[in-house]
Amino acid sequence: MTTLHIINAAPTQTTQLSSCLRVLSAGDGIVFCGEAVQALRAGSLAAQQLQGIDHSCKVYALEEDVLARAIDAEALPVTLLDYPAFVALCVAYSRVSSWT
Amino acid sequence: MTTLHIINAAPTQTTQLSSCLRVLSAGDGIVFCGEAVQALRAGSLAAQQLQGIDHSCKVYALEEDVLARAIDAEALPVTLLDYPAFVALCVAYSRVSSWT
Amino acid sequence: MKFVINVLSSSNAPATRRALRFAQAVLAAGHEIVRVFFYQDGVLTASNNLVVAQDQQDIAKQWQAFITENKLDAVVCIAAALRRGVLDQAEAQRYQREAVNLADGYQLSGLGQLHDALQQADRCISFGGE
Amino acid sequence: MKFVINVLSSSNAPATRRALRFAQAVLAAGHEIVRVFFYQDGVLTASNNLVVAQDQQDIAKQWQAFITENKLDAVVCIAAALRRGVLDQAEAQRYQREAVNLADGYQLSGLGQLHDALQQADRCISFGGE
Amino acid sequence: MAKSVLLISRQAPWAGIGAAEALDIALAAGAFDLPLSILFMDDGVLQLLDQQQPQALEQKDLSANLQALPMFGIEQLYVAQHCLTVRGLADNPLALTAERVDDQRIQQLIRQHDYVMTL
Amino acid sequence: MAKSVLLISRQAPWAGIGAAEALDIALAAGAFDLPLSILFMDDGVLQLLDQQQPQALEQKDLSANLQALPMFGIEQLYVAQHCLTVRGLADNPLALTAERVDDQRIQQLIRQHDYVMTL
Repeated sequence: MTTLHIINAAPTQTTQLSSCLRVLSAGDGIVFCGEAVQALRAGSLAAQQLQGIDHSCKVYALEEDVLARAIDAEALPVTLLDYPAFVALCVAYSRVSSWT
Repeated sequence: MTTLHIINAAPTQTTQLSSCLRVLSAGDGIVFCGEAVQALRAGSLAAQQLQGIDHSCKVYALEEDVLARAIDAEALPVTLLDYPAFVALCVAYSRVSSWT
Repeated sequence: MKFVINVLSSSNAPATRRALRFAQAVLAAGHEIVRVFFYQDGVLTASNNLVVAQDQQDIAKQWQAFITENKLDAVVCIAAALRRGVLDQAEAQRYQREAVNLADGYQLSGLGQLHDALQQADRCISFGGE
Repeated sequence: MKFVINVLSSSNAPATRRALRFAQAVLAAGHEIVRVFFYQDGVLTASNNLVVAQDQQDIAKQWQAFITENKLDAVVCIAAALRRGVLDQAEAQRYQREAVNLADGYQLSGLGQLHDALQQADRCISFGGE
Repeated sequence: MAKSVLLISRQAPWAGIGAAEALDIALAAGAFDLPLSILFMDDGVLQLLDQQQPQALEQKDLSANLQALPMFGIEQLYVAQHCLTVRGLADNPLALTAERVDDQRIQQLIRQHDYVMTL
Repeated sequence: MAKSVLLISRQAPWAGIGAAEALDIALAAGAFDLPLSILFMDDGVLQLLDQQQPQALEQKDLSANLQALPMFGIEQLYVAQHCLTVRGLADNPLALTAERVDDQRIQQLIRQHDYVMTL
């Protein structure tokens, strides 16, 4: 009964990411898309928040958003998604929570 | 040649307030309106940011926004404004910077 | 699997393009879309008056084409649409406005349609913000 | 003193009501409003299709009345309006849309009108966000 | 059995119509007798503050809609205690009876519902 | 003498049309030969990053508009170094020639212009 969390706000609007991280259960996943992918930029303040994440939780990012913003996602253990993979993930988890 | 800064975003969207505070010159003023007045709530994390403000800078708040949100503004040295006073302030300072 | 797609942003927000690409991938994978529900600023996506510069993607037009081609059930929340100025023939008449600007393929209806869709579906994905 | 008022949010945002109450106080204090400029989502305030619930303030209607009664120069940025679906007669015709939804009292024009107003004025106050 | 929704309301009450539109989703669920719980989180916790005066902003009072929730059968109301605390409201009385919940309880709530909708 | 504008651009480049609409204000000033400076601040500093690929999002490349600024006579371009630093971009090359400025210089810039417009 795991949940896939989707976040899309810039990490500078901090409550979306930090609230999501607080209520993450073991086995949940997070998809970063839109401006939220800025949190994956190595050396950013936001990237530090992500270090403490439970190891049972997987982190994903929408590839197009990472490419558009010239982010080197290799610095973090992040799986890049295209839309078919994004849809498959939504099926794989029991529910989806969009932190719009 | 002082500037009147207007901020209206919730302090949880932190960059508006913190950026404004970084670039405040001596003698400038800040008007809190809309959700930004939440920063005036005693005991909030945002209210602590305001403690360090230069003493030559005056802090104002739109009275209607303070009333609507049940904030006890007495905890801080804040001058409450109605709209005529708000207009007069815009005249008194040399320019107005709205951090929309 | 059965999906509900919830669009909460205007056509100018990247989230609304993301919602469309996601919805296209849902159908391409053989899943079903029970309903697309437009709420909050999402109702602006259903305006027929949007004019997009030639060198830019017309996401509202693409949404409309996607809905029409796949005969999707596309419901625009009527209360949210009224306050944002998106009216069909009946509402324009009721409130005495001349401009009917709800695009073809969309229906104005209530929030009950969202809940009804949720009861039929397995997953609901919302796209809002930027 | 001469003011320019810049409205950047839709009529549903508190900022747009704040802009109106501020503008009213500007005139009440004997100052002049050179121009009210509607940009970004502010152009949605100039839609004639907005329908507000009876128990709520109709800020768009109040803006229109304020502009008309005081014969203010109210300019809506044409590029911002096109992408948000607010069209006057000429633009609706140019882009073959049936719905003319720019309210009376507003004119569509370019960003040059903002700069022109700034050159004439002493203060510019923007109201955007929430 | 009807599928259940956890509605997470994150918008401040007087920052536009977002909070009211989130509540409308709850009221609609109640009208159709569908199971829906509300969790007030982030700036959404401000909706529950006592002594607010929206008439100062010429706004419709959201608290009427909030008070209507139980009449519509929406009785599972939760508020994130952490979000109250960081806003200096840890011990403030609430205008509405809502269970104060910690992060672990929120994790449980999410798992107990079929859908999560955040507005 | 014409009145001058300091345009503070705070929006990220691919987070909607905000950044493009801010730039349009600058381009219009240039077209009318009016003095305007731009300060990129907060998420706005991301507009200046090199190697971005907006075509991945099927978006129009904002950098064309940025490159057009000098041609329109808009040559006073500044970027807040602090905002680059907190985003992990302190030493990154910029796609456009802009002067990196600290808080004190920003205070000066604000005082040197007749108007400040923030978008």
